[in-house]
Amino acid sequence: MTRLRIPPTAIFGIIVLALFIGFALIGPWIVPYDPETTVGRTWSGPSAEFWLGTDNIGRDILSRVISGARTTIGLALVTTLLSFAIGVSLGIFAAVAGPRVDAFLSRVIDMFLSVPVLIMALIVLTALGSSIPTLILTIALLDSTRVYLVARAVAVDVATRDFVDVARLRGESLPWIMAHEILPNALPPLISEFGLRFCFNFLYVASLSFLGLGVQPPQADWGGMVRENGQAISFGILAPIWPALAIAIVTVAVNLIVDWLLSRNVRPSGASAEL
Amino acid sequence: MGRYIAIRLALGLVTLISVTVLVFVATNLLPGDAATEILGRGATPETLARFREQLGLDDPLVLRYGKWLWDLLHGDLGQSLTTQTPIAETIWPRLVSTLRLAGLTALVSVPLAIGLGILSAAHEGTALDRVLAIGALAAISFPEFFTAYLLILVFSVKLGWFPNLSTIFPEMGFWESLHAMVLPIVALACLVTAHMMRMTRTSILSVMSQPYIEMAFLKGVPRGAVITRHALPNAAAPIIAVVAMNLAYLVVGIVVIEVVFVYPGLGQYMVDAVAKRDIPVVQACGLIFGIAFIGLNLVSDILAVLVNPRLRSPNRGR
Amino acid sequence: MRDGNGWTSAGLLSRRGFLGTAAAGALVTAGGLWLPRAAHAQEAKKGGTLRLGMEGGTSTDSFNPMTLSDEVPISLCYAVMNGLIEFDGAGQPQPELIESWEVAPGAKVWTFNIRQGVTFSNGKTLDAQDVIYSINLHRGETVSQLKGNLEPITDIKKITDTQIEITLSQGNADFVALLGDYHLLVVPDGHTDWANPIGTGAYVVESFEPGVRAVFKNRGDYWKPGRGNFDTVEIRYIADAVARTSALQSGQIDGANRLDPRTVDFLMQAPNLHIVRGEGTGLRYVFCARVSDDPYTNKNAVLALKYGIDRQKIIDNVLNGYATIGNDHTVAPSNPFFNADLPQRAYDPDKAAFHLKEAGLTGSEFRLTVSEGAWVTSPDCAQIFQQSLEPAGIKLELNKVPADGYWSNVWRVDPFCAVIWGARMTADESLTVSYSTASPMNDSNWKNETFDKLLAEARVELDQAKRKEMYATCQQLVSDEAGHIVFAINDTLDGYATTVMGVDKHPRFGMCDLRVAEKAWFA
Amino acid sequence: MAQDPILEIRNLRIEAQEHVLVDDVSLTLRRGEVLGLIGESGAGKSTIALAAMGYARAGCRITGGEIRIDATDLRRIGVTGRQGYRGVRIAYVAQSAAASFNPAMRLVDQICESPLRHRQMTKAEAQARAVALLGRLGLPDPQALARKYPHEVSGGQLQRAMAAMAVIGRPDILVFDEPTTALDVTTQLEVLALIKKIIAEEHSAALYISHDLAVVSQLADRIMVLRGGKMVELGTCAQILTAPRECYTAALVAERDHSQPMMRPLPADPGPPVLRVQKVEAAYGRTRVLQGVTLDLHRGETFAVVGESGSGKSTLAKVLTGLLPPVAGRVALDGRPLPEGYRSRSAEELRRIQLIHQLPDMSLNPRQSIGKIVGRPAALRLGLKGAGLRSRVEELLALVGLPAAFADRQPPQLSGGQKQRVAIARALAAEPDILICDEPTSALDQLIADDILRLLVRLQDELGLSYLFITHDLGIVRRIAHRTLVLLQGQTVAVGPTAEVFAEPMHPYTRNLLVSVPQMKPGWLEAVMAEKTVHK
Repeated sequence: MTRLRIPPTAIFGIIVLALFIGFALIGPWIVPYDPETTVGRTWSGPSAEFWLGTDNIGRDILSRVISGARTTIGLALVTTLLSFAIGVSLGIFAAVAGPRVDAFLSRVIDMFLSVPVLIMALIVLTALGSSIPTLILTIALLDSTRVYLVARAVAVDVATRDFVDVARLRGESLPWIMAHEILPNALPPLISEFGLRFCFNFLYVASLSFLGLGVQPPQADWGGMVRENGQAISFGILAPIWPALAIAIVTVAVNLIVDWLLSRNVRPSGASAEL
Repeated sequence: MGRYIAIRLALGLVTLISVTVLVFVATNLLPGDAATEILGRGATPETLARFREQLGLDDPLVLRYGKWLWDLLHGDLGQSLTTQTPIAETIWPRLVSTLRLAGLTALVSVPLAIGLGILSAAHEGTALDRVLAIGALAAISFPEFFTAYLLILVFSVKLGWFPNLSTIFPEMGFWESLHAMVLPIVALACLVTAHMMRMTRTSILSVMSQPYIEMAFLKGVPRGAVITRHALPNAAAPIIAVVAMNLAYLVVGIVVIEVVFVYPGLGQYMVDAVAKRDIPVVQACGLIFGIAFIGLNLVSDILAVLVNPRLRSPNRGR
Repeated sequence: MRDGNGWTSAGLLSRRGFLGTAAAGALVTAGGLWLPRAAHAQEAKKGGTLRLGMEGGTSTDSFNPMTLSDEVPISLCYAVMNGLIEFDGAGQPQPELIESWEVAPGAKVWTFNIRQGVTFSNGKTLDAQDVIYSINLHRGETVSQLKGNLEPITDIKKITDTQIEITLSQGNADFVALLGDYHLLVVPDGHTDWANPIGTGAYVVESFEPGVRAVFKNRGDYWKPGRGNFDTVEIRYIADAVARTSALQSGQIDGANRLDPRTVDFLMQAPNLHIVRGEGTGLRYVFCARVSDDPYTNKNAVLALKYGIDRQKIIDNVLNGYATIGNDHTVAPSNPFFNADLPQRAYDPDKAAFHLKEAGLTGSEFRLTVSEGAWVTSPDCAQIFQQSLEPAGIKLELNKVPADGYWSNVWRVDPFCAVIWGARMTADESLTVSYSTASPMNDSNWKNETFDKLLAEARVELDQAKRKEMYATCQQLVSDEAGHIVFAINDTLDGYATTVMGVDKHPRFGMCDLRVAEKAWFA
Repeated sequence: MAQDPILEIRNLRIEAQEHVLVDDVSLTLRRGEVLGLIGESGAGKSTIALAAMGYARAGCRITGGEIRIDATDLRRIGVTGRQGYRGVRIAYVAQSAAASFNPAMRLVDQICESPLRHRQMTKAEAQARAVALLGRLGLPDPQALARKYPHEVSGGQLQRAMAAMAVIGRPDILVFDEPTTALDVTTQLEVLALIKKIIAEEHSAALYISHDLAVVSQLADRIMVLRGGKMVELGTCAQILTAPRECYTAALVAERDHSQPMMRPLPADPGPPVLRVQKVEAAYGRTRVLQGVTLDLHRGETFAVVGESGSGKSTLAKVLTGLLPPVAGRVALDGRPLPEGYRSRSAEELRRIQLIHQLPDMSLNPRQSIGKIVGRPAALRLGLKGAGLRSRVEELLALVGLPAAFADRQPPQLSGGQKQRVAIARALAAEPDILICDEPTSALDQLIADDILRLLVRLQDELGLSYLFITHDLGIVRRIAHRTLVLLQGQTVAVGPTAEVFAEPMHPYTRNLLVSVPQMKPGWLEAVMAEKTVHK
């Protein structure tokens, strides 16, 4: 392990993420107001009293952004992990289980991909009812199809390497090959994909609230907050900006860190020659 | 090649059918039906029963699907349950507008994305690269409707440069229509550009360490030419795939943008149909979306083969 | 955006049902309803293109009067068709295609004279047969949402080409108001092609794309003097509130409905706009507890909730003050039969706690189902409800569900959920539809013989005072015992460019009773 | 005609992030002169060659010294300045032509790219010259060939096309970076001859990089021996070969001389064959790659399968391991027929036949620890765990001459030779009877390769293993193989005891193979070429 020089961008990312994770952990104890009760006028602007102003029913936005960190980040994290668990295992399976399985799975995934998200969401949610677990499951399922595409592409490439043949000849089981031979080598691109997907899933919550779904009130989640207050922006009210910014900052932070982690053990590509 | 296309087309057809089945079953699984949704709260059991009978909703599922498929094979999309008008008529203008918006957005965002991707690949690890990356992330991390609202606030309400109602009417001239569509195009471009740009960058970088790139440098080829002439063609396949995926998204997934900019496309049409359980309409939309998605994938795969001589030639390297 | 579906099918809208004259059996002649009124004395100018942006319609709309559901399709129909009766600004039924009427004592047999010299857009002249056909569309073998309300009609007789006689199973002094229902649109005898409507209205359809827009051309020499002033009327579907207001601000449309109360103040500051506000004429916002299910079978439980809701705070924070406080029944304050003596139920945590204790439910949790499908801000209202219950030690769990299919999945299914009720033009209808044992829409399952009996008597009672008394008692009963927590009646909020004249609030609907196309004109 | 050097490098120093790649190397090159750079991988040969063009690979920096072409120092004239020199004054011929041609461009376009870019000639001229060159380089139907894409052309032809690409701009200096290493011996011979011809005809100077002293000795006037980025010795070709000053050079010279075989002789009666292959035929899709191959492998025996690329020798390995079920023929293990596909083989059968790949980089999972790689078969087959497993791993590592500490390292931290040892250890972990070695040394430097061979022979003695040894290097065959089978396009041209196979009368193909093995005597190349032309 050589001494690691952390680039400024990554440092920024780490600080931001630490901050918000801090919020997620100790949020309830540091919020200036109860994030779930009305404490002021509707949509009053930033003031000494309410640093970020109040929301659509007069709750303190700062408090809601802070306390929303737990729900939002937690939700996105669990969802993404789940969707990767599904998508990656299927994708790798398709890559190693032979052309027939591959073709079949890929067609099935195609099918699900070509059904509009709205319909799929409605199906799953009417099938399972709408609650946090179902929300997570729905988003995870919808997302896993896209993860599958990436995972498969990478895995197919890895599966052609000799050491996979060696493992086969050793008589290893398919799951073992998937877990020990393919997965570790498919990891880097998957991690960078994870960075993106993780952040997309913040937004999924918001876009599903288009169906009137999402985190149950009065709980705060950033996507939902942007939606509840969204219309205010058309009159220059800043209320929806703050949760939106929170999402943006975390997105950038996470990906900066991911990029750094990946760039560490990768030698510079030819692009940087001759510079 | 021809054989390959034929096989893919056949597979696509199978997928398409299964999509319609899925959509059909799914929408029928949803509680309530056209009768309850149209008659609403005032409905009495007997009016419901009568209405269902009128709409033919009391036939068994299989029969209804079969009939739908049969009509489809005879080029008939059927009638809307709610308006009792032939779907083909109503859906056509919607389809046109959706394709128009998607097409124009693609026209803007694809070259932009690839250009920026090349740019940041060429300046890997520099400040420019970072700025582009962060900008892209920021762009996609705003909820689409919110990006749209911001655009409306600035360019429509405050500056008054562009209308926020983007509906295109026959009486509008070309430039007027274009002018009306600027905001939704920008909003959508924000959504899709980032993804394509990132992919362009990564796949270019992935080939940049190839010996033939070094060879090009050693032949005295300038940097820009090395990337565009030598790297890009070999990095094309994944880029094409991602572009196709985003185009599909532009056709299928832009309900929110349609609503906010009052751009009556297929998305909104389908949402309404689902809400009213107007299953033939939902089916029609599902079908179109399916075709769009599968078609685009097919095209991208074929393109990927065409840009790669190694795949183009019949005997694949082993 | 989605509350359309909610109240829509709430069949009967009729406010001031009682007609002194009708009771006296005298003849009512055409009032000068549509002559420009003092309110806007200046002469209506002709010409111009009116562009409206409206919420409350979908791409599945049609001109079929039997399935009319929401504000946009109703507006569309009123542009090309006329009703039998029109309500004036005070909610009085006034002649439209029915020019005058007589009623026999007992209010069972009604004779109506059809207006003469009115022609349909297809050239045909209006006669009794058309009217009978148009009414019968909603009777017998029909899918009409109005069917239930026309059940009392036992017979419609054509007397002459311009006169019909309608017989009711039991008397109804408000029958004329019933004929004012927006479903009752007149089309030529035998017309069934709802894609191509034919009516006696001021305009004809030039183009109609459901969910996008409808364009109407003026037919010329409209039979209502001073009405139907625009050359062209363009009604565009704009579901998104932001899109609507932005378009209005930037002058892309001349009028918009259903403005968001929370942002309407900003619009009021805009010099180029004027906002028309109809106080307490909009929707009744209700949290409906079904008294046939536990724990709501216990009167005290319901009372606890009724006392535990901070109505004013909801009105202030969610509705930004643009609403009238509700008193747990659906009769509008402006209704002459409104029980003003019934004390307004105020927010009182102690009383709430007390009733909860009485009910022996202390510490138990209630579960309220809300959705943007009920009305967009219902989750917000519910959250403040939840907050205001805390001091009373009442726990309320909120269950937010998809808007999709709300009225078939949740309403009448979930024991405690958000519901909206549309304006009713008569006290009788308000109470009958929502609370009578017989009503299929009695969603709180509240059944009370005294109430039913009073209601039936009141319907045929011709003595003003007595009648008022009866309705007062009814409201008392409902307010105390029924499962409706009617905490607010919202204001209709419409915005117009200042150039649009002749627009005024209306007790039934916004947008000039959805007739802005025929009522307004450009300065 | 000795005049000032056209290329002069002074005190060159090149660094990567952590370490120094090239340290204080100086050299000069005169017109018409060929300077050979020789050394093992990591000696810095290629780095110097690239530096001669003012180019440093990503992650490397030229931190010191001068690189003068004529008077100008390439380090001082900036990127665009250098671009002006490349392809015009100095050109490059890379090791793997297959990888160094852009798969998405036609050959002619790539060959002409440099002169067009530097406006040396018009498109027409350039293309004409390109075709002419291809012809001069002895490529059949140059017109058609020029229009082809790289993947449609054989490796040898590509290497010639690359030479054409280098000389098309009439450069003064040519840099050859192991131009023949990736080629079969016979092809290598021809390409070498051509290179020599070109250098003479174009009257240009050349830097010739190779790890193979024999090859270099055929071309170079002077030879520079490098090790670890430093110059070991610089001298004339003859002096280096005959009177090396440094012992490292001496080792390099000595290692090339394989008179004495390494392997033990077989017992007179080897008993029944462990592995019996009868009339095996294999195909990819429609194309036949193996036709009726028959051989017996006895216990303790090394059976070499020799052939050039495309002869189907690797396919044979695939068939025997069950990765590619044969279309015809039988394979028997101890007389019992062996199921065709590996899926249908028993654990026992799988255990007894192990495969060692050509490229350890590909055959070792870069993300697993050496301990896991080596231990896994033992754990799987013999159910070893914990300390037992650990000690077994260390045992195996010791067996292949690796320290126990390696168990915790990862493949990327190992050198090529060490990786191959790990691969062998992994194969041994299954306690097999038969090792199928698919060119296990061809990717390694000579000295390392020899160590591996010695290791294999030693293991054979200790464990009585049988080897099926697949290679193209006849040198190796003669040193370790008891019996040999020569493959040509999937068909057996000769089989028998190694000595017999390589003794007259020989099959012409076998002879061709044999004579093509470079030898470390000056003038050998000309001699062979002359003889060949006689035979034709």
